[in-house]
Amino acid sequence: MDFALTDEQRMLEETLTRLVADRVSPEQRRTRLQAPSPGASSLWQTFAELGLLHMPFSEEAGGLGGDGTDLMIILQALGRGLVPEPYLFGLVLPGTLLALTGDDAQRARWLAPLLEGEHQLALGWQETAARYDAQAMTTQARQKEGQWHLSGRKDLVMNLGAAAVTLVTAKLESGKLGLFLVPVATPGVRSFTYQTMDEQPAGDLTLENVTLAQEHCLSEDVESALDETLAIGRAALCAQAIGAMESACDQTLAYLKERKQFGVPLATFQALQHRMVDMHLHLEQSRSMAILAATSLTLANDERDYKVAAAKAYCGESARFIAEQAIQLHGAMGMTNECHVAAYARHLIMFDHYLGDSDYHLEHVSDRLSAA
Amino acid sequence: MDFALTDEQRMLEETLTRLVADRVSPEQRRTRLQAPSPGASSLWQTFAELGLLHMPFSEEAGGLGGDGTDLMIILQALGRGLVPEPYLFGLVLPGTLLALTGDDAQRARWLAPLLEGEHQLALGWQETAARYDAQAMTTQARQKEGQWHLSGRKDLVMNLGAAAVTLVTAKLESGKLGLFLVPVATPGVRSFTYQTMDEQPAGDLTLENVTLAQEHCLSEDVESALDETLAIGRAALCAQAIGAMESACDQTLAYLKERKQFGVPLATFQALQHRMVDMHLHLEQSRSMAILAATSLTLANDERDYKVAAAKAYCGESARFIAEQAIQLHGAMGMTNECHVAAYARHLIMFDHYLGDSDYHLEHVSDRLSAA
Amino acid sequence: MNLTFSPEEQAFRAEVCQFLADNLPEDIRERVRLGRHLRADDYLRWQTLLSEQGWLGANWPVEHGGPGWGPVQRHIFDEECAAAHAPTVVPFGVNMVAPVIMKFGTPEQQAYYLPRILDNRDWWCQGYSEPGAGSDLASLNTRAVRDGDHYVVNGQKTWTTLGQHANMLFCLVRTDPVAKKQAGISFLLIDMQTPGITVRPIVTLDGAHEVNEVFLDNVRVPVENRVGEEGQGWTCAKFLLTHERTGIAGLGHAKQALRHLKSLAGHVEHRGRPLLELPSFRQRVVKAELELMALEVTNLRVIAAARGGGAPGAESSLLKVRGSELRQELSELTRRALGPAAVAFFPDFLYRDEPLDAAYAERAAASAQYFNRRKLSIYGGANEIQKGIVAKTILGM
Amino acid sequence: MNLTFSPEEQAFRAEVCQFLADNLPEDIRERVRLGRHLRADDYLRWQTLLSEQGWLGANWPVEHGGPGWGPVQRHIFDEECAAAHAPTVVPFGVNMVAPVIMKFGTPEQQAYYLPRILDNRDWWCQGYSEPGAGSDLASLNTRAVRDGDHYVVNGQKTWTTLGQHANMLFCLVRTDPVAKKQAGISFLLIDMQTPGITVRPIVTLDGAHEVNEVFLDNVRVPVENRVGEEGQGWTCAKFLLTHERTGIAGLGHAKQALRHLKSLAGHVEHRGRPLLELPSFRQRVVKAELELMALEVTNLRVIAAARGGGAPGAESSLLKVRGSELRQELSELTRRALGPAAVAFFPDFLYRDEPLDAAYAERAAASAQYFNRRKLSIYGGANEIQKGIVAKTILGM
Repeated sequence: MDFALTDEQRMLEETLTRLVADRVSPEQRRTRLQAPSPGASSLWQTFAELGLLHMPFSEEAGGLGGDGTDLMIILQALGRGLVPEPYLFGLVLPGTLLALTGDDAQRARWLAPLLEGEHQLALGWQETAARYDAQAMTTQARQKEGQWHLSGRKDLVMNLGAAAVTLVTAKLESGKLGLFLVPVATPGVRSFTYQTMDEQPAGDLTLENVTLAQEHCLSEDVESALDETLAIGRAALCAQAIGAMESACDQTLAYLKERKQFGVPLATFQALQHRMVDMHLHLEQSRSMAILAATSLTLANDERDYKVAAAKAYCGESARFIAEQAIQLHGAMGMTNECHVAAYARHLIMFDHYLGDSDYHLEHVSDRLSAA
Repeated sequence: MDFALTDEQRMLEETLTRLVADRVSPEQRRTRLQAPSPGASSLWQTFAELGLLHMPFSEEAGGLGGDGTDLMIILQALGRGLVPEPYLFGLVLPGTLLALTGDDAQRARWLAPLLEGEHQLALGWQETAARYDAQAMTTQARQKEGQWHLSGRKDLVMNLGAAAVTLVTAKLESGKLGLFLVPVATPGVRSFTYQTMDEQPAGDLTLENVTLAQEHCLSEDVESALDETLAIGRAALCAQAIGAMESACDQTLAYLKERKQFGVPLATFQALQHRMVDMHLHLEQSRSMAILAATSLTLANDERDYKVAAAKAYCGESARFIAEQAIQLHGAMGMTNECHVAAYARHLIMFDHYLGDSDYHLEHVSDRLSAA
Repeated sequence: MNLTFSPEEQAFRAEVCQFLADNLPEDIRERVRLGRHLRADDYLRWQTLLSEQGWLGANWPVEHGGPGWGPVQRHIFDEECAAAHAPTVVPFGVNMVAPVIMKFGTPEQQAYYLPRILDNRDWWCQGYSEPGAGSDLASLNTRAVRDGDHYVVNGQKTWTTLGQHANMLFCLVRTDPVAKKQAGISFLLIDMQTPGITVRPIVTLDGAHEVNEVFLDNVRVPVENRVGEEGQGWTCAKFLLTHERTGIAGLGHAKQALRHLKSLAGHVEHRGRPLLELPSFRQRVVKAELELMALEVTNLRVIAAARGGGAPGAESSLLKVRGSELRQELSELTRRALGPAAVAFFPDFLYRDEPLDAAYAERAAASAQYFNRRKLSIYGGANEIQKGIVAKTILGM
Repeated sequence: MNLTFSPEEQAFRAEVCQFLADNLPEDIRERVRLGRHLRADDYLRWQTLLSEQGWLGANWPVEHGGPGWGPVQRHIFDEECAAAHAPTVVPFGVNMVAPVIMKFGTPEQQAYYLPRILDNRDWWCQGYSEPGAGSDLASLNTRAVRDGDHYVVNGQKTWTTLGQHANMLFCLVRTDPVAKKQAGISFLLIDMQTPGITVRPIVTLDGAHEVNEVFLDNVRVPVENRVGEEGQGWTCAKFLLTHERTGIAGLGHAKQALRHLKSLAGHVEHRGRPLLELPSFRQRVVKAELELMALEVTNLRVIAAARGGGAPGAESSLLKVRGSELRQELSELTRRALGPAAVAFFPDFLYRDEPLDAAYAERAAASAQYFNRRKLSIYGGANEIQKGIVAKTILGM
């Protein structure tokens, strides 16, 4: 049993914390969101220079072989600053799945430039009608004369607009789930992009008899690799949410100490003190669950998925509690966009909708509840 | 729409409130519980003299024809004083079922003396294995040569020890539920009596091939009458719980105002103020539900049962909240038997176990949730 | 006791339904249904129809042009309007400043302003809150200095809802800087065209522009625009805040939201079955159903007391707290019901006039509304303040 | 990071399990399992077995006869004891007064008292709380007046757990009536046989006699029975209250309670199916499971910090609050799982030696334990006090 960080991990945390403080102040973040530049940002280039883009991938795949703890450290720091870079959705998720399924040529073509910061990717694993179920896809892929033909749609594809290529799941005739590389400009592909409620780029992808060459197929049975990828993504999301919860708590506490009502600081009102303590308790318990998720990624699949589901469900509910209380305790100020905590609240609420909400994950836990 | 009491109802309320204040002080209550006298108490005699024992029965059955509101007024007053008389379990429930199912002779023999205060009854409708389901009975009744033969057991029969006769449900060969009058001294009947956690008399009844004459059968299909009886009982229990919640809130508020910590009354602590307000909100919302239940007894069965189930579920949860907070806000004092609020807490917690708990009733509502 | 509506009340409900079916413009109904912001003209069209029907001043006495309804009828009216997706009447004129003018205004003020409210000539907004004085109104800083037959007003108001459309502002100002906190306050009616008034939008966390800051820089207001005596503003303010709060639970809106939620969760699918059958989700819907049942009876109890002439006092705090919690919970469940689709955000459709495909339009508002509903436990006296009121006035703590 | 136990720690766990299997008397295990009160002799038998094994002073250093365990081992030991239905060691001697004597006592006091604690010759109880001074220890009123080489003690202590069995009392007394609140307090060790001591039972709302009032009427206590200097009692008291609180979450008990609950709800039937499949019930069990998972990791985090030498500070308040809430919820669910059977109450079986049929015995304790567990959020500093500590010391409010 060991909760300590290694020296390298402590350095990673310090580096990132300083970077976020320097480069992603609330004003810098706002500016970046209001005028999104095409292509990778200078911050993304810095990520590449620092090796952060290599960190979450195995050495065999050309990465640095970071583990769940490394990933947790990175995402937590990004969450603290609500950094508007698609580290999780544009790098970790599609990259991991690509590393797990791609052959040498596919990796060389798509993964290597990803790690160098030369392009970004996206992962289309969701369809609105399937809610959070990654298996119940209606998009179909059929093989004919050495080519693949895809029809259907993928919804809520995060980072779609910035992706050089999107990894898309589709049902095969075998009944299994296949995985395909769909470049933006392929005929028959239409994309409709928008922002999410928490200011992230996303979009829906329509595929009308899209023809792809053989080498665009990554896998004809991606279930297990997708499960692993989503488990990593969920653990990473929890860590990111912990960072955001920390900031929301910090900002709320600072507000209560500074703001006066009836002549005294709000922080002196006992009911508000206890509420603030409840937020803190939610944060600390959620942090424990995020640690549990991060350290479970190397366990057997069933145990990994059980603990990750438990963590995602738990953090989803805590995130909501903290977001709602952060708004409430900021009073009317918390309702305004000018107040930085509003952005955190939006992310903490939307967090629950990414990669399965707490109902979805509670059902997973409930179905597997052990007798002892 | 009318929430006003009639003049008669206001008088009833005043009379009862005065009676409870005069005759059931905490000390009087304790004395009575520590030395239970055999036979009816003098308070029960007073109930008889005031016509309270006639109130909940139709005029056709020899009663005064009181409605749900009358019943609510009575039970609320009894709940406020935690009056240790089996008004609900020894009178209303078995009496109502007897009035609904009995013929003239059966009524004359068992109902009339009940209304005069000459004896009390009990209703055995539960079996532990069936939880709160009144239909899933394993006790069997078979007719042979003009006599009935009963075998099985009834659990948690309230007021068993004081009842001249117990109404017992049993499955017939037809698959329907029958209802029988089982006098105490019948051969084959054994009873094991005890007190409940909230100081009410109860017991379990074992029936080993109990032979009963034809006139001991009240009904060969009691389902509908039993449903009606239980609906009345549940509405009445809610009203009683409202009375107990009122007292628990009053006592807690008085304690907070009187007791000092760190040199000031507890009532000045904002966190405790807000908790006390939450208790008050639970009480008022539950009062609304108890009113809803009381005024629903004359509606069509489905609507009646839906609203009564909703009220019982709602009040069950509020009762628990109020009981737990009453103990907590009394601090260590609330943990002691000497503190009167402890008895209210015990009743408010056990209330949920009588006539179906909130899970059971929530399931009823959930199964019938309307689309609109 | 008896919880059913009388035949007269049921007939009234039928009449309201018929009116709504016949008169509510379809485009407005659709905007409300989809949760899109209404344009100023949408409000005006609807309020003109209500005005022509004689129903705009729902809580006005007959002598001022009201329909003479009691609280039960107003309750029914509110409920049916919400069910029909009718816009909420902008309350600042008809429900807020009007009662103050009726109670404290001069005959001249009454004769001038009340008809203009009733036929929608004036659009009122409120100047109560100030930065730094949230739920603590008595500490307000906007000053009005007497200069001949004018007051010269300087200061800043905030959270002024729909102020961008208004031509009139009612405003609490400090006329006596040395008097004790609540004593030196007066109640002014201010023409928004007066030089020195600037309205600046506040964008809320749902991306909407619904509220504003109002800056007053040497704004000259005729003394005759003061309601009540100088220094009597606090009396007017308190009257306004406690007047007619039986609708505060937002019951009609809650009922409509629950209906919508059940319908939505009844056809959204989870693993091939309606989401409403997923136990963890259904359980919360059932709890909301029960809470609504309880709140409705509580609301009727308060209304019945009001019908008997009693003014609802601190009980309205109870309705406010539980009503806002319930509506927030319903907005949360509605957002959750949409699953991943809830994360997409289309502000140009919701707040401006851009079109959107129907499949997106139907679900566009849920998340924004979830965030918008956070205000319910903050404005009009935060729930913490409401609990303080109950503790003090009902429980004597 | 790594959340698995090391091979050494796993071997230690196996050793503890083996010891429990070999040594815990079956009749005691059965009393604990059924939730019956233990007799004084039951405690003594078990603690003697632990003492012989060298495990009674689990948190004592080796030089005083402890096993030299770290916090992880103590955590494993507690968890396995709870799982095996072993009695909880009466903490007042071994875990409370002993550390105070080790830290502040004279060599003579250490030489005399510590061995007597470790071989169960003395049964200690505590005199901390007084009527009127619940969570506010500094306002205590019991006075000790110096008379030669004795103190003469007068006053009243309350909530003295198992005081009916004790022969020794450690006691906070006021030795200087004029000093500021916390300054005039001293820490005395009192022989319960001394004339003037009366123990009166307090019956709690579960019908149990677990706590007592202790009256002190001119009780003469030798000055050498004072621990630390005169006036240093508050330092001793604070040390005692903050010492060794990593077990405060009651995790072993919570785990055992959840196991029991799942087993119970897995075979109690509701409409022909296990109750555990009733969605509303299952949902709460799942939530408890999650809360326990989180609490266990939090507890391990605090233990890991303690292993590094850091004393758990206000974090233990967090464990106390969430741990007590969880255990209370589990006691609530266990009671509910029994359905109607939960209302029957058999105090003579639970608290005295009367027999009861097995079918009744298995479920006899659930409701009483539900009420008993209410104390978890009250004693040792009520949860409201704990939250105040977190607000002050962690959040700086």
